[in-house]
Parts: sequence; structure tokens; C-alpha cells
Amino acid sequence: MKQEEGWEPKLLGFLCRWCSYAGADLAGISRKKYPANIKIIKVPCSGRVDPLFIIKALRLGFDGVLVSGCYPGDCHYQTGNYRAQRRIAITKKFLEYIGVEPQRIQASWVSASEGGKFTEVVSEVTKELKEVGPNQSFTDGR
Amino acid sequence: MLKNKKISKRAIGTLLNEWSQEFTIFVPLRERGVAVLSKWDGKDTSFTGWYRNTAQPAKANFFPPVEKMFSFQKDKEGYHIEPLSSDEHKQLIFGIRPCDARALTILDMTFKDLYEDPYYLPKRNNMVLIGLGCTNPYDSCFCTSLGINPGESTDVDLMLTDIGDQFLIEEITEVGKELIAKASQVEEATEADEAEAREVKKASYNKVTRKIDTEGIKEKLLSCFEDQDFWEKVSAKCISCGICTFLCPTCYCFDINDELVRKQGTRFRSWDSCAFPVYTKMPMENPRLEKWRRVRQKVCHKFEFYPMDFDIIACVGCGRCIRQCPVNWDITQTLNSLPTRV
Amino acid sequence: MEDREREQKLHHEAKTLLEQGQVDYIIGYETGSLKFTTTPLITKDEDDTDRLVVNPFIVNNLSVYLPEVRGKAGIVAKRCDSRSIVSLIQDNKIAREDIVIMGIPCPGLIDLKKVELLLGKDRDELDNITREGDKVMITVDGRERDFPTTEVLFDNCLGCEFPAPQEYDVLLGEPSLSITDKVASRARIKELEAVSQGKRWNFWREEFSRCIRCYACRNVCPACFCQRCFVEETEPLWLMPMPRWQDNLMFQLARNIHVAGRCTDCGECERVCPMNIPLRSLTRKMYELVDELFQYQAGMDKSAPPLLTAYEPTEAEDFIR
Amino acid sequence: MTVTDISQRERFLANGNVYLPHIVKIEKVVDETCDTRTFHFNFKDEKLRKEFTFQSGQFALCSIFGAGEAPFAISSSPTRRGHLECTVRQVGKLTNALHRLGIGAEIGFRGPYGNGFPMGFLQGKNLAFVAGGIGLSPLRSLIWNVLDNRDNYEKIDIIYGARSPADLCFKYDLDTWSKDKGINMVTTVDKGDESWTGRVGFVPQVLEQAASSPSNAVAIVCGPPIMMRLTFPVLEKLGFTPEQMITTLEKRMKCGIGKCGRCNIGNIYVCRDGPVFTYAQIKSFVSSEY
Repeated sequence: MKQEEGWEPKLLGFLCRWCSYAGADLAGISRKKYPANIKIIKVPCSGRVDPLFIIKALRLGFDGVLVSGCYPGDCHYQTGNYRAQRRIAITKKFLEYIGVEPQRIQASWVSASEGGKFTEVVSEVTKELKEVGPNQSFTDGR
Repeated sequence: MLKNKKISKRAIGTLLNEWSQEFTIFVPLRERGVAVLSKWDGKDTSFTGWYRNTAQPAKANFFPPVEKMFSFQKDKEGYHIEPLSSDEHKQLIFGIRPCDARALTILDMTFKDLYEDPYYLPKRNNMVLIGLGCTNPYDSCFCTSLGINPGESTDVDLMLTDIGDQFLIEEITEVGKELIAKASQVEEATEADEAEAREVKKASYNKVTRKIDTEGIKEKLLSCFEDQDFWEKVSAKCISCGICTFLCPTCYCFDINDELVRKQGTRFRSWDSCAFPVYTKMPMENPRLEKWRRVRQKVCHKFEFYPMDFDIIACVGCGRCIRQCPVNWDITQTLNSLPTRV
Repeated sequence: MEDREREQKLHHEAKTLLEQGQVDYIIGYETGSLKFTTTPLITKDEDDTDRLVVNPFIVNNLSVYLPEVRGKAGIVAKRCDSRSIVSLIQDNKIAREDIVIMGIPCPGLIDLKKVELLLGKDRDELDNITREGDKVMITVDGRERDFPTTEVLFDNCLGCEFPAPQEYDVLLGEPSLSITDKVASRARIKELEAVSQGKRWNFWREEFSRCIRCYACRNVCPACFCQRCFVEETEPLWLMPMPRWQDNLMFQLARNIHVAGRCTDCGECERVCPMNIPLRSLTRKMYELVDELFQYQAGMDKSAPPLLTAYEPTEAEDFIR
Repeated sequence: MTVTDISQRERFLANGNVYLPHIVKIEKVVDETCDTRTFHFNFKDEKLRKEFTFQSGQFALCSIFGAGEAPFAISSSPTRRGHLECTVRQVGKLTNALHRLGIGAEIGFRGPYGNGFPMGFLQGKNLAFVAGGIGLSPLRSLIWNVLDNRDNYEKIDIIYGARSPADLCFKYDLDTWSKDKGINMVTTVDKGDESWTGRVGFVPQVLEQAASSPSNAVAIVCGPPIMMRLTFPVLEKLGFTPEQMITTLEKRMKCGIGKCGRCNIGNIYVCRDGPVFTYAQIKSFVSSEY
């Protein structure tokens, strides 16, 4: 796939307000550097993320989607992240079968105290997306 | 006095090629097992062997499932609307069935009513229709009940009848006459050809065995309009999908929607269906929320309301709604079982 | 047991249920208005029960009507339908005690599209179709031809493990051995799996450029029971309500994910598609994925929680960072 | 079905295409209630600004570019052509988008469509306006039209109700009308509050008490469907004939010109054959889905 010079992947993050969002906040406060490729939507729980959100993000031209929530057992609503886990697993595998690169659908557990982990996750995901290249799934020219 | 012409089936390719100088040609083709009207590839005339009718009616060529109405942009001075340049290229449909051709005549009435529709009518005026009589109607066909002969049509420019190795050609309009005058492969039809064509038409007419009684149908529907029990019973198995309306050659309902992507906007119109509850949904209420009301609307629109407005039944008996229905909901059964008021 | 005998037993059962007031409705099949078709019969009338039929063309998954029927219903169900019923019970859309299931041991249904393709003739041009064991006899132009059942059964029937319904109150006949062909059942999926990601995407893109968005696939699906589907939402607008391939594909992807763990591979979506889009190559794949990831099969256990509301803390999460 | 003469309107088509909107600019936004606003707007095109005319009761399709298009009654009077007004309640995607727009924003406008109130028929009559909630908006156009030609009409009654004092639209107009000695104005609310000194009660009940005389009178009714269904019988009881009752109906619409299909009541298309109907017409409809 032809890549434009200086192309940067666009990543959409759905971050749980109880943990990962706070983790991202912490990363900012502690002046940790992470790629500016991510746009963040705060969700009440990773369990709020309907796979439809992920598909819509790809439809809108985002190169990847990151869903980030609390560690297993730490969900503010007890089981939201477990549910998210099943949904994302299904979505990732299913979209892979349809022909979407699995790297475009990412998930992580990041707690409120893990500013460092958040920067790492975003960096790694961004790196992977750079390797995969631009998402042209829904454009007419793929 | 012999006026009709004929052409050998083997010469159809040549004929279409001659016409393709002037027209974009559409013929029935099979795409993944579905018969559709497709742009002719310049070669394939196999449809003369298998073609019965297309899954989608020809209306899609004039009133596509989705079409752009205009585009709009915003700049410093505000919004600008750009009408789309209409495609002036002439088109020709080869092999339209008499039912589908009549359906276009019926659609014209709506699209000409009050304000002329600036998308449908130009395409319609730019299209030449070459009719092809049915020799093998489906068991779902009931066109003869609606005054249509599957072998004949006056809603086309030329009408063809399959007489074995050849097609008999009747010139219906001046446009059709000119087309034939320019065609190289056309011969004069003989008396025997004419006789053969008459037989073919008669035979295909008799092959249509499904019937509805249209006598006084408007009045019958009027009298049972408020019979909720009847409509509930009739509609019970309907699953409210859009197949019967989308594939109906006389259904024309549409939706209008905007899409705005990075300050570039487009307004689209697309097919809509009275089978969907959202079709009539208003913020506070929905006049046709219940399924029986929607089924009643579909039946009555065709057999009661359209005749009230335009003096013609908006059904041509093509049978697609029966053939393609997921649950075999059969409009002819409904119409034949209308309760008569005692 | 012969279809005829089964029908007689069914007539009796259905009539008794209505007479004794055990159910308000009977949902079954009656002879359709076209050759080799059946059509759903939903009735309160005892006399109508004589019209109920059982034959190799009872294609509809009748469980789709259950959530909308008011009152108790007696329903005729094949295995796949019975699993949809179980799935609806799991989702609390219907209550087990409101339903009487008249189970049909189903040795597979005849796919008329396959028959048409085999013979190069349309359904209405055929004279007769009968089935005997592992053979199907089709008469065309006065000539009878034999085909192995596996050539004319629906793909999903070929993948059906077991003929008896999962859940029933009355079983009409003895389950005979299923004739299956697992390889043929998922042949098209295998073909897709073998090509590159890009080719797969292009395949679906092509297929969905034909979609007219009639929503028959959704409306015929018992797993698609949402009161208001996301495609009808306007705030936010998830996708344009018009048939463009992007929106069509998005609709079908999201629909498939939404019915994951509810889809019983009944194959109705593919059967009803007027544009012949191979939808089962999506639904069956999802079915397999769910099984592979969570060892879960839809509609097997009415007391189990629905797939997407449950979890096992030990589940593999190797893809999560 | 009424055959409408549209020859007067064809000159208002943009590029001769009935589906293309003209661009209009919002000049003023008036808050009517917590969820209802009146938008004052005018054409960008100088010529249209001068020439555009319509009849009271007609409607237009307003485009919020990117959100879509919806029909709204024109709530200003054709006798006051400084600008146009539409009053819009926030109920869905499009109206939400419109409510986000302010002065200077541009929207699309095509129309006028439908049939207006039968001005000739109304002349020389006693007029009773009965409105509920935002249903006053099409009537307001007619009321100002009538007031601007006051000599042509006899007695004028206005009975207007809303759910609560805060839900009354056009309070500035209500003030003016209630001070007008030539108008018998009754305002009512379903439920009052501490400061409310006017009537409390549903419109049909208040109408019954107010008891306008049916002789040489016409009642013009518009409001939510439930109010309308209850008002017609009251008017009949008061002695109004169905021919003496006029109303304007609302349906979901997309095209505005009788083609897209959804606004039908039997064979009647509200956009093409209405939206103004007499109750006699409504009673003659095939369907009661009005």
C-alpha cells in the first residue's frame, strides 16, 4: 500500500472514566510524552463500548481503535470490562475475517495510576498502525 | 398489409452493437444468480435463452435505489448549492417485459403530478424501451388480471415477440420506427411469422393462471377499510421487510437525506418503504405504527388510492412481491379474500 | 415417520392445544401459494389446524413471531428454530411457560436455489420433488432424476449436528440420522479464509454493493429483536439509511456482532436475501468464532446467561495489552 | 383531491428544480418556550426577497445542511413581508440542529407548498381561532393576516391553550391581541403556577364555556392531535357544521409535493391536498389516520 510521506495514523481511544481516562490524565500531568495520534472519547466503562462504535470509527477513517478499561476484577460496575473483553475479542476476530487488519482493533487495561503504561500502549499501538498503513477500508479507492 | 419486421436471434448482437453507437444499452444479465438489467458488455446475448424477468424491475434505471440530488459546500460567503449536471446520454433497455413497461407509465403519473420530478423525468425521456413479450410467465404472474397481455405492450418503443429462431418486431412509436429504419439486420416479417407471433402471444396469455378479480376492487377495499380484524389476520405473517415494495415496479416512495463530510455535502434520495414503521414516524406519534395499518396501506395504495387519484390500478401483476417474499405473503390471496359487506 | 403421519399428529396436537385453551395461537406452516413453498400460519382458529403441513420445504424460522404474539403460543419448530426459541428465552424476550413447542425432527430442508442451479430451471418449471432417505427425486419435463440429498440441502442443514429439536414439549416423529456434509456446509467460508485480507474485503464490498437495504435479513432473524434498531437511530446517526456499499456493509457487520451468541445458524438471512448475498458466510463464521473463543453455542441451554452478558474470569485475553 | 394551481409558485423554484432549496439567512431568533424558538429569516437573493409571496397556512421545507430537511408552517403573515418566520419545537435530529443555529446562519428554504387558508371563504365571517401549544404557529400567520385587513372580517375570538404558562408561544402577540378591543381573547393552561391569573382548563372545555356563536362563523383549529380530536365534537355541539371548521394537519414529509408517499391519509396527501382542510373534508377521508 502506498503511504504518503509523513503520514501519521489516527487512533481513536475509548477510555473508561474510572481508570484509563485517569491514567491518560496522569500521563499528561506527569508530562510524559506520548504520540499525539490519539483522540480520546471518555466512556463511563469499557463495557459501554458497543462494537458499533468501533465499526463507526473505522467508517469515519480512523486507522485504529483502542478500547481501554480497568483490570479484570477492578471494574467500577463489577463486570463491565469482562463484557467488553468478549465483545472486543469477537469484533477483532470477525473483522479480521471480513478483511480488516486485526491491528486496527486494540484493547488495554490501564489503571488510574498507570500514566506510564498508557503512554507505552499509545506508542506501541501507534507504531503498529504505522506498519499496517492507512485505513482505506471504507474509501472508494481501496 | 404487412408492416411488422423481424430479426434473427443470432443478429441481436449486431443490432445491439449498431444501437450502442447512440445509446448506452441495458440487457438482462445474471449477476451471482440474480437476473438484473446491466450495461451490455458488447457480447453476451445469452439472455434470449434463459431470461424470464429481472429480479429488480426496470424502475431502478429511472429511479435508482440511491441517487444524488445536489451537492452543497460552505465557504466564507456561506452555502453554495450545486445542482448536478444531468446525464444527457441516451439509454436503451432491451428486453423489458410488458408488465414492467406498463409500470413505468404508471410511475410517470406520480412523477408528473403537480410538480414535475427533475430526476426521474429526464431519464425517462432519454430512454428507449425495447419490449420483449413473455413466453414463459412465472407461476406468480397475474398480469392478465390487470389488463396486461404478457405478449403485448404499447408502453414501449418497439415490441418483440419470440417466434423460435427470430423475433417479430412491432414498431410502436416513431422513435422505434427510426431505430428499425437504421438497423441493418432487419427483414420484413411474413404472414407465417405474424401467425406464429399471434399463437405465441395467445399461448403466453393462457399460461398466466393466477387471477385476481379487479371488478369493483376499489369499492370492496373501501368497504373493508376499517375492518381491523381482517387486516390483522392478513398481515399476521408479514415481517415488515422492504422486499415487496423495493422490488415492486410501481412503488415509488422515497426518503431524502443529507451527508456532510468535511464541509462537502450531498443530498441523496433513496428508496423508502411503507412497510417500515419509521417511514411515517413523527416525534409524538406514528399514524401507522401497527403492522396491519402498514399492510393495509400497501394494498390500498395500489388498488384503491392510486385508482382514486389517477384512475389506474398501481399494480401490474409482475408477481415479484409473491415470488420474493420471505414468508410467501401473497397479495392475490388477500385481494381474493376481501370480506364483502353483508 | 412419514410426513403425512406427522401432519396428522400435528393437526391433532394443535387442535387439542387450542381446544383445551392451553395456547391462544398456533404458529406453524401451511402450503404456500407457489410450488414447493410453505407459508407461516398464525391462527387462533381450531379449524385452521387441518391446514398445517410438514414437508422438506418448511423453511421459515417461526420463532421470529413469538415476541410479537400476545398470549400463549403453540409453535412448530425444527432444531434450528427450537434453538432460537431457547435463545429468546435466555434473553427474556419470551417465557418458556408461554410456549408449547411441537418439535419436528428435521433431516434437512431442500434449498430451491440449489435445485434451480442444478437443473438450470426455475422452481415453477419443476413437476415434482420428493425425498427418500439420502436421495432426492426431481421430476422435470416428465423425467425423474435422482440427486444425493447433500447436493440439494441448505448449506446450514448440511452443518446441522443433530435432527431433533433442542427443546420441545411434543416430538412429532422419531429423529432419523442426519445426512450432513460438514465440508460442503462451510465450503464458501473456507474459500474466503484462503484468500488475502484485501481480497476478502473486496469480496464483501462487491457483495454489499448489490444490497438494497430491504432489511429482510434483519426482520426475518429471531435474534434481531431490538425494538429500535441502530440503523433507525438519528441522534447519533450511525449510518446513512440508504443503500451504499459502505453503509450496507457497516449495517451487516454491526448486525452480525450484535447477534453473536444468538445466531443459531438457521440460515434464514441468506435464504430471504433477494440479491443473493451470501450472508451465511458471515453468520456461520461468527457462530464458529463464538464457539472457538468461548465454547458457546447459541440456544442450547435455556438457563445459561446470554453470551455477551456473561464472562469467565479465566478467559483468554492475550490480545489485551 | 383538490387540484392546486401552482403556476404562481413555479417562479420561486431554484434553477427550475423543485427539490433545490434557496439560501436564507437567519436574522433573529426568538425564544418562545424552553424548547420552542421562532426563527426570523430572509432570502439571500435580493430579487426573491422582494418578490416572494405565500398564503397563510402554507408551509415550506427548511434544510439544515448536513442534517436534512423538514416541513414547517410559515408562522409570519404574508401581509408583513419584511422577513419570514418559522416556529420550531426541538424534537429530533433536524430541529436540534436548527436550534443550534444563531443569527447569521444560513439554512435552505423551498416552498411555499400546500394550500393556504381559504381567504375568500373567511371574508365577512366571524372567526374563532382555537389553538393549542405550537399549533398556534400556522394560525398566527392567519391571525395577523386578518388583523391587517380587519375591515374584511367580523368578530374575532382567539382561544389558545398550552400545558403550562411557560409553554405558551408568542407571548408578545398574545399580549397585543388581548389588549385589542376587537378581539375576544381567552388564554388557558392545563396547569397553572403561582403567578398565573388566567384560566385553567383544556382547550375543548374552555371552548365550550366560551361558546362562540356558530352563526356566520368559521372555527379555525390547530393543535396536537388529541386536542383536535376532542375539539371538533365540541364545535359540533356548539352548532358549527363540519364545513365551518377548518384545520391544518401535520404529517411526516420529505418531498412536500406529493411524491415521497409518507404523508398520505388514504388517497389524500397532506402536502399536496392540504395541509388546510375543512372538518367536512377530513370526515370524508377514506382513512381516519389523521
